[in-house]
Amino acid sequence: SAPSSTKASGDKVAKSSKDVDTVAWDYPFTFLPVYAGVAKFAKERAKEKGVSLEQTNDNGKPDVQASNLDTLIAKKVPAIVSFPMVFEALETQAAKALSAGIIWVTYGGTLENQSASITFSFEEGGRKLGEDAAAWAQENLGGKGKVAFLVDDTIQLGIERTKGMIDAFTAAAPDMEVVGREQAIDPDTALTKTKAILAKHPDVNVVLGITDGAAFGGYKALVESGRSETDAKTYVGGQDGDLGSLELIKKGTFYRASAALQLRDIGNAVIDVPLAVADGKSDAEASTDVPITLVKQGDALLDEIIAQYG
Amino acid sequence: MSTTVNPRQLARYPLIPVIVAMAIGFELSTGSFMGSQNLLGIATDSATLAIVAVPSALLVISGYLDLSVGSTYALGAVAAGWLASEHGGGLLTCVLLSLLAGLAVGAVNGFLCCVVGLSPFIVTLGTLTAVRGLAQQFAPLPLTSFGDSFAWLGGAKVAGLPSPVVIALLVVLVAGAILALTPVGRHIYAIGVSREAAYLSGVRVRTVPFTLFLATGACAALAGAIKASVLGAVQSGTAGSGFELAVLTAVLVGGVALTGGSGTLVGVVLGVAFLGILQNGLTLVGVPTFWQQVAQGLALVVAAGLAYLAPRLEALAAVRPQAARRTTSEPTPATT
Amino acid sequence: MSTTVNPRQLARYPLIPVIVAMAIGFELSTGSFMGSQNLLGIATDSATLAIVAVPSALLVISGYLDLSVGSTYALGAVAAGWLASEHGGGLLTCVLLSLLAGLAVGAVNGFLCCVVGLSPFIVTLGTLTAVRGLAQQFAPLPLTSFGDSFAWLGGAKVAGLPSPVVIALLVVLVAGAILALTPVGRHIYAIGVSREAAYLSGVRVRTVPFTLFLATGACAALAGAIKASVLGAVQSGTAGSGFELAVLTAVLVGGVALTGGSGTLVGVVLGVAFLGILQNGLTLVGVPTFWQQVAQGLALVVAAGLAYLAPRLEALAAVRPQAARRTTSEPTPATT
Amino acid sequence: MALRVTGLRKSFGGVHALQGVDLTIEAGEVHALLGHNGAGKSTLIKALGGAFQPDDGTIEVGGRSHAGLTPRQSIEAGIAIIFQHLSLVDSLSVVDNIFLGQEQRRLGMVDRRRQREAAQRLLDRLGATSSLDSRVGDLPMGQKQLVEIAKALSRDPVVLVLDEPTAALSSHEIGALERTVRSLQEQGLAICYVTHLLGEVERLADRMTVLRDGRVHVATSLEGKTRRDIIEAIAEPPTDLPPAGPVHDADPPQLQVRGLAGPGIGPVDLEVRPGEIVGLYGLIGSGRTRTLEMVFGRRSRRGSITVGGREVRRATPRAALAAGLALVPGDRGRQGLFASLTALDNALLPAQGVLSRFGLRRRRAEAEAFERLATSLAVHPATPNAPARAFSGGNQQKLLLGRWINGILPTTVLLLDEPTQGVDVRARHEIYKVVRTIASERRTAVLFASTDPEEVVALADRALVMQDGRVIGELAGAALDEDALLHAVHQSDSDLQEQS
Ligand SMILES: Nc1ncnc2c1ncn2[C@@H]1O[C@H](COP(=O)(O)OP(=O)(O)OP(=O)(O)O)[C@@H](O)[C@H]1O
Ligand SMILES: Nc1ncnc2c1ncn2[C@@H]1O[C@H](COP(=O)(O)OP(=O)(O)OP(=O)(O)O)[C@@H](O)[C@H]1O
Ligand SMILES: [Mg+2]
Ligand SMILES: [Mg+2]
Repeated sequence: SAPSSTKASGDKVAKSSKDVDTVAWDYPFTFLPVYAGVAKFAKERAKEKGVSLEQTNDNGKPDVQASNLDTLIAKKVPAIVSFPMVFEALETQAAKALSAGIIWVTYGGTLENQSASITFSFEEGGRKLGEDAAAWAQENLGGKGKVAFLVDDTIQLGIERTKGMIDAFTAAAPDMEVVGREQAIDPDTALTKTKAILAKHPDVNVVLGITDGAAFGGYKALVESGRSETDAKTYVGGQDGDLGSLELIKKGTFYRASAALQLRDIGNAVIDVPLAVADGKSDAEASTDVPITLVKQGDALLDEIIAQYG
Repeated sequence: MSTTVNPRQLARYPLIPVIVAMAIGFELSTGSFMGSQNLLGIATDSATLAIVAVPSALLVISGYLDLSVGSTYALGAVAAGWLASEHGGGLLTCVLLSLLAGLAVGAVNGFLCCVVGLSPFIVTLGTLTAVRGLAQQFAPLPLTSFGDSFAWLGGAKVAGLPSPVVIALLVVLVAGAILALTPVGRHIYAIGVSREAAYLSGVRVRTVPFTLFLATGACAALAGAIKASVLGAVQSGTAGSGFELAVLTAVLVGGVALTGGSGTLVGVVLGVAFLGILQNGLTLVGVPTFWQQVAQGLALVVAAGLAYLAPRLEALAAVRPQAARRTTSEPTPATT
Repeated sequence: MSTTVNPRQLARYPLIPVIVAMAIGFELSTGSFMGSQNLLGIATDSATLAIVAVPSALLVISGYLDLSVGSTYALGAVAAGWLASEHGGGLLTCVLLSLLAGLAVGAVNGFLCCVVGLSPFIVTLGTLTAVRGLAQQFAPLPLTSFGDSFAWLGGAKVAGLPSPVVIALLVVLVAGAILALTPVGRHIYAIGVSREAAYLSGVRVRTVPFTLFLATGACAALAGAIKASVLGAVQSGTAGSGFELAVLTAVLVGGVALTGGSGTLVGVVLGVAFLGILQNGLTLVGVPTFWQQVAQGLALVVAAGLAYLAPRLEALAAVRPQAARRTTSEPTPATT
Repeated sequence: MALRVTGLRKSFGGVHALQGVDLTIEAGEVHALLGHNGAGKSTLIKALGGAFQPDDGTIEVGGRSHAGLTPRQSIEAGIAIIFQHLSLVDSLSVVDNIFLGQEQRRLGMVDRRRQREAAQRLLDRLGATSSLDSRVGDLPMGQKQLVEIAKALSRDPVVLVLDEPTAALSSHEIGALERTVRSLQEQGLAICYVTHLLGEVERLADRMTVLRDGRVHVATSLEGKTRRDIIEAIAEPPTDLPPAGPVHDADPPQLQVRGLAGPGIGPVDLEVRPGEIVGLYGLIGSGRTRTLEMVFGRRSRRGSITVGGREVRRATPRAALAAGLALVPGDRGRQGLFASLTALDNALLPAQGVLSRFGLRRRRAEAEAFERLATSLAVHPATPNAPARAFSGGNQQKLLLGRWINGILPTTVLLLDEPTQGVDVRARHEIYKVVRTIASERRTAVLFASTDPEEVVALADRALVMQDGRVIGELAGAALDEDALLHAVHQSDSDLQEQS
């Protein structure tokens, strides 16, 4: 649905991208490294476009996110880009924003009430990783071996990634024995959990992480247990495209893949999509879908993403 | 207690000048803080915090502590949300189920802490962890589509005020009345000051805090249900996460001592307002994320400093009227 | 303190039978718990917790509390990681910078809590929030590629033991010696029981806890640096998040009273082991995530129950040897 | 001159506790510091010990003049203090407490052996029987007090200050303490002794300084002074006690205790008739507190308790209160007072429920009740809203008495544990009057425990002598005098020694 500027206090409503001096970007998981990555590019883009970028501090709490959005709406920022922790929970805020004449861009999915969206499928990222790992297992292990998943069951994005990853893997490599499914999004926790799994199953072949942070911890646990960094019978893969993980992939270790978000494309979209809406583009025209790509050793994209961090 | 604001009162509630200063600062720097929409927004967002902070404060005054409220909130939200979304539950049944869930957690906490006598800190840290696990186990996926009846809980307006605010006001009034007007109110303080002396005076030193655990559990679950209704969705993994710290912060910043036996409801309400205004103002001003965290941390330290200064300021404020009376040997009536 | 395990000792450390029971249970159900690799793994993972829990325990015994350790850990990790990755810092400079960062946080906490006299709970909750913000602001992106010199900190083996374990042992031994053998050890207990009485006896009631804040800050930062070295990476947003609760849980489950003045280092080490074994065992057995949470919560409640039973069991255990001595008027030797 | 205090001033908020006090104590002198409750004695002593800085004035000790002292300076200057509220650390052992802050060191470590030897010598000298390793918190009050004194002596002081050291001691231990004080005096220490027990003043002191409302009222040698003179210096002379009311032997006992037993106690049988005041006399540790607590249901018990002919079955304070029993506990600080709550709350906490209507408190009625109570007990100050901690010891005790004898609660049996501990001459007299009055006018049965034979004689109609948890003798009428009481306990003491 397009912005309905019917009864809004007209002065603040953006008629073109020139009226948008500020974009408020609301990303609830500020503790994740992805946040800082996207923020870096969004800031650069904002500078280019001459708008200021504002960020919220939701700290992973849905109530705080709703409050902060209420505040932004009351403040009448011209444009909000929000990543809902629970999508349905923000329909009210989105509708309120639209009726106040504020551009509302949904990040990471779509809502009924929105001006446009920036989408990238979480499930797809998980699926790509799961499929690749399964294919590798079929090829290198003859489909027989042990796999451990480092998952996240607490937030919607994590649940979707987890589902994509596990479903794809188990469907394509049904004979692999699942020896662990543990909650871990950061390297610290992942290290501890993987070590425990290794104590019982020292011969785990595949460790898939919900984030690159988690996969990184799993990788460390394997190395610590004496696995050679280039072991041919081992596969570790993660999601997000963190620098440390990408460097391991590039080095040719058994950290073999990451379902990488294109942080620069997303960062740019955070600024470009609301500006496009301000310039009168419709939801369909303005919205962007940023593909998630699985990067592996030798991919050109690998070097490109590493270079982006530079 | 007089109704006019005198220096003594200000000294007793050092958050008042701070809140006023914050309000002026935010208004000057943004021009939109004082808007009625924004103020009402703050009130609505803070309502759930107030609903839980008030019974929690009574619990702390009586010398106990409930850390499990963050998960009880989630459980209450899940219970109500599940009934509303999967079984088309109406307002009343949803709230009732939610309250039952909260009472159950409260009863467990209360039994272990008041009857058996275990450490409230460890026990409620344990239930905080366990109840979150239960809530997630029960509803691993987000619950949505609640239907209009349940939406009324968080969305209705009563006399122009959003229903969460009205419920929060009710909770504050009831608790305030208990504390100020009933013998039980004095018992709560007495138990907090000296459980032994209260016991020897015939105070029900188990029943009273047990009941406060029940009330805290029920209010936490109710707050969760209200927020679920407002948001129209519940996610068991994140709902109310970290809420226990926000509650405890509001209570302590509001001048309730962790050691029990002292504190006022006015202070707690000011503590809730302080946190709500801070959160709102920092977002309004557009402070960058990580600096917001730094500012919130510093604000806590400042609040601790004020709580420290308050009695000293109060003593100073008390000196002047006393000076005139110096010749009489009667000590100044102290203010508890 | 005798070295043989008598019923009295068991009663004093009720975690011992629990840990033994857990070990047997996990071994029977998985067959791989008792492997030396797994046990060493638990020790290594628990080492950072022990390094922080030990000074934190002294702080709690002296009647104070430091919640900021989770963020100080992150700051220490970031400081060391930044120097190692961006400036090729070697082991010594990295550790030094990390310790400096920790000492700085400790000094702020110590100054506000011990010298000014603000509430440790609110102040360190404030620094917990603020320091996390600073760490994230300083290093928003993950830090990696640390170089071999720094990797030595977490990866070296000394006499067959991983370096984190060795460092943890050192911390335990030093703290144990201070507590048991030096005047300051007595002072720490005395301040915790009655700050007033200690002050009037000429004990340095500011300097001692101030120093403990410094030690806690330094150890938290060191733990962060060690973990950064072990992992070869630092994420400022997640490093050590929730660590403060783990530390406090280990300390309290280990039998240190939150009110100060009582507790032993042996208990704290057992508390750390209890948490480490629980975490490891639940993963080994493959308990589903949410039930793991439930189990961890219940374990805390059980630990609280044991802490409650301990003195009662001890009294029972004491009856027998006492009975023989009943005729003498000498009271039972006390156990501090 | 060992210690000279000049022009010392101290106020707390609006309370002027010391208003220019001078005090001089010579070496080799025992100087009694006297005064009514709240006169400022403890405040003066705390200033000497460094508990706080005085507002004005100087403290001269060992030839040096200070505007204020920290505890460390005070200890270094040779001032050793036994505070009124003990400064011991409950969870530490006896040795650790004695050397707290002044540990004997060897290579930076505690020299345990040297400490133990020194501590044992000190305890022996004081006649203390506690073991060096006992937790101080587990010791009876009297032993604690002796540990506190040992701690003071371990510092080789020039000036020794004792703030009501005997309030919790029995005649036995008081004797030992007095001997110690005298030998210290002979060694040339300057001793400042605070007490409300005038017998001690007569026996020990050379000079006295009497404070009134924070000012020096009298400072004089005690030579040729009578007890009357001392009392008059402290307060206006007390009026006579009202006569004891008649006790009718025909009345059925109001409190009847049969076969009461518990750990270390009993079996105890006793009864108290309406209007009768019965004293439990015994040495520290003889089981009086435990007996009272068992009657009140604070401790589990065997045996039967009957009040007004009805048995109190459940052993809980609530059941006891409902039956008409009330206990004023001996440990005022821990078991009685709500230090930070108001005087009104302290005095009326259990009565508020009775006064309330429809579950709501009636403040007017409460205020009136407090006023009546403050008048009848002469509570000073009579301000209902002041926190209890701002009251002096004697007035705190009156608030606790008032909690049960306010005419609102149906108290028919009053249990008092050390009712005048730390209370000044005059207030003590007032408390006796109050107790006598309620016994004779309301026919309340009173059972009180005391360590002071003077008090038992002054207050009791009948005295029961306790030892080792049993009643070993009874004295009444003309046979009830101090000598008889002392004789009763020491008699059996020597009996025991002969047996063993
Ligand atoms: N910390 C304090 N705050 C407020 N008032 C105090 C404080 N300490 C003492 N006072 C007041 O100072 C006065 C003197 O008290 P102090 O304790 O010195 O009396 P005292 O002579 O020792 O009496 P007692 O014989 O009952 O021990 C009293 O009015 C008391 O209420
Ligand atoms: N023989 C005993 N058996 C068990 N407990 C004892 C014994 N003697 C002393 N106690 C303990 O000592 C504590 C108090 O001793 P204290 O001497 O202060 O009081 P009391 O024995 O009741 O005597 P009194 O009030 O006559 O001085 C009590 O808590 C009691 O548990
Ligand atoms: Mg005194
Ligand atoms: Mg006694």
